[in-house]
Amino acid sequence: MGNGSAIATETALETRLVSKRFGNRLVLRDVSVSIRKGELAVLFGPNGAGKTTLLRILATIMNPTSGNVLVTGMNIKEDAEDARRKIGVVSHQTFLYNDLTIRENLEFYARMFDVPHRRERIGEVVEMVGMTPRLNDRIGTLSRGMQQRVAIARAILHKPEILLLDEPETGLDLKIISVLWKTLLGEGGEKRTVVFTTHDLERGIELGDRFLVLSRGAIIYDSSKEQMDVTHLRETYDRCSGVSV
Amino acid sequence: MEYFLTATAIIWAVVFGYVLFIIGRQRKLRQEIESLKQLVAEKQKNTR
Amino acid sequence: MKGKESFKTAGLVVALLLFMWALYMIFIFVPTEATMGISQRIFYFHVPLAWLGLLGYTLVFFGSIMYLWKRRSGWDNFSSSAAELGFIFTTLFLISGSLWAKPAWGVWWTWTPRLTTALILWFIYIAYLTVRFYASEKQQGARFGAVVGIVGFVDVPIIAISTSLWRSEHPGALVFQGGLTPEMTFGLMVSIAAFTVLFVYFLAIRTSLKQQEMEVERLRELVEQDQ
Amino acid sequence: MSFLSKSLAVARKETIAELRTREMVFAVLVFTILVIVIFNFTAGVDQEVIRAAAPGLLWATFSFSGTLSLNRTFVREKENGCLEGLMSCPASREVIYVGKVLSNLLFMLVIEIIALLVFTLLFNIYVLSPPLLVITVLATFGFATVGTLFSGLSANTKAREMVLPILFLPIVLPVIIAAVRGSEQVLAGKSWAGLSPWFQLILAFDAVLSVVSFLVFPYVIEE
Repeated sequence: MGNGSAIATETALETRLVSKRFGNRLVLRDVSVSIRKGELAVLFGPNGAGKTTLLRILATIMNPTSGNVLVTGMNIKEDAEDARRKIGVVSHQTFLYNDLTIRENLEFYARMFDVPHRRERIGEVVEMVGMTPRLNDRIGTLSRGMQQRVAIARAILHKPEILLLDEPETGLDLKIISVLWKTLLGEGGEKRTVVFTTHDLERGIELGDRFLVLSRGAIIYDSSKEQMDVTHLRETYDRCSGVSV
Repeated sequence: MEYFLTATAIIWAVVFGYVLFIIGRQRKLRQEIESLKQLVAEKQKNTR
Repeated sequence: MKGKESFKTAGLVVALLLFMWALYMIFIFVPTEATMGISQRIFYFHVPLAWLGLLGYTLVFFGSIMYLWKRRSGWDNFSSSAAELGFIFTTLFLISGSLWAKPAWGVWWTWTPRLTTALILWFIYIAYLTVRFYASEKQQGARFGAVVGIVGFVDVPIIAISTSLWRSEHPGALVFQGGLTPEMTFGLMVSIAAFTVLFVYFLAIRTSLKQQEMEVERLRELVEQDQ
Repeated sequence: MSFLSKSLAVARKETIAELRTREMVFAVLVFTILVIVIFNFTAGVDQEVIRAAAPGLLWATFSFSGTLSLNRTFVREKENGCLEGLMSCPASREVIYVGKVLSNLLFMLVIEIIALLVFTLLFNIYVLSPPLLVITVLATFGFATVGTLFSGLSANTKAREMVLPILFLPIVLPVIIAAVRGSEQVLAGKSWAGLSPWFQLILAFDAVLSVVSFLVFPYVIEE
């Protein structure tokens, strides 16, 4: 896990020997990674490798069977609520209520996240994803792409330091994808820490500056951009995705 | 009188049936564990 | 492992001996009750069965709390075994109650507070077993079962109060009209002891069977892996 | 204070969504009124018979319409993975529980009050008296606390709609018994004092079961 930077940078997200068991199936095996502040970590892995499970554990939606997760140094077992304040989640599901309008959905989440100056903030994020004209439309009446834009707005509503993205690009057109990254990465000059999962190797290499490969619940590759050997990464990835298909 | 005997018989039958069920299950499980343990041992030999 | 085996055998022997003794007491030793005759002897099954139904759910409750606290599957095996046994014995209690009601009151079922409470307890046992059955995976079933185990248990006394309030006109102590003779009390005690030992023995065996089932699954997982 | 305000936010969101679609309250209300109308044909027009059977019918209807509406409460959370979104919020699981209890209580009460009105109109029995309303509110609170817990549980099982009544009805039986008996007393013109054992029973149930349900709810939605 050692990497080149001489200055000890702050750790944003850390897992220590995290395992998750569903019945007799071990979905994650002793996963230990630490992600530095401002890093954009890409989590590769074939379907069923445990990517979503790991992300759900990081988002404190799911409890690990054993091991610890630290969010900016806070153990999520003790400070779950404070940890959640620092995290924003975008998954392939939007987490939005079909029967509520964009404004109502965002208002609800703003209340849940104790967002100050709700109205202004909602106006801001909706503007960022370009959904202002539809503010009073019900989610159910929007197209999938538009819903995903609102989901992005929802995730950054409380200005999280860390973003967890679970296959955020699947099913989206290029325009929305550019909105996604523009919105997610920076706001007010601050660079966010991002963990995102994908099974698209090329796209991941293009975007990330830290690469992890998860196979059968274990991390089998971990490297920063500077030290990365593209062929080695490709081989590792092909090997694990070839086996499990 | 016959009610008393019926009650006794039913209770006996159920208890007895449960014992049989347990014995049967126990036997089956023991065999299964044995055979599985052998399989695991074989596999470990092969992988080495 | 060997000590465990001999312990189990000893348990079986004790349970059987006690059971024989109880049967002797019930069939021969105890005096026949004057007004109800032989059928009153169902009483010596009836009361222990009721006790086992309650004991079963108490153990389910205890095991459920321990499971949610410690998350050891052993506790779940314990409480689900207790529920299974409690369900069986509560069923027997309802049957014996019915077989007693017929000669005593001329009907197969009466809504006495005790029978009614037992009937609802029986339904709660069913709820417990249903939830486990329909859970989408095993650990979830264990968790859901534990929740029902806890909620159901705290509800039982309230159910008992409500049924007795509901039927307050009913002669609750009908069984004991003439009071119990010392022989009767002694016979009842032996019977309760016998049934309890049997229950504990069954519970131990059933729990260990469930542990072995998990062992089988674990081994199977090992075998199927990487193939 | 944040606990309560977030619970209210959950209840608020439920209420807005329900007001917009009206799917649950509407369907359950139609069901309830239909049951009352069918009862009319079975009981005939004999005022005595109706008076004797009314409390039982009323609470049987409320129990079934209660399960019907409770079955819906977690359906909305399942679409678009909302429950996960809710769980990623900085609020304890209990907040979700309290919010849901409040909204369920509100929906059930709305249905019941309308049903009581219909009942009064159709059968010429004055069921909208203050003691009966108190009984209704207290008993419905009991329904909502236990029902919210079990609807969260059954929503995660393989046979959702089937599991809830099997769980819910035996547990709330003391409340049903007390509510029926209490309503009988009210219709017979008894004073408040005569009702006190039934009030006590419902209150005991509400107190014990709400605390226990509150405590175990997190185990129902965690993974």
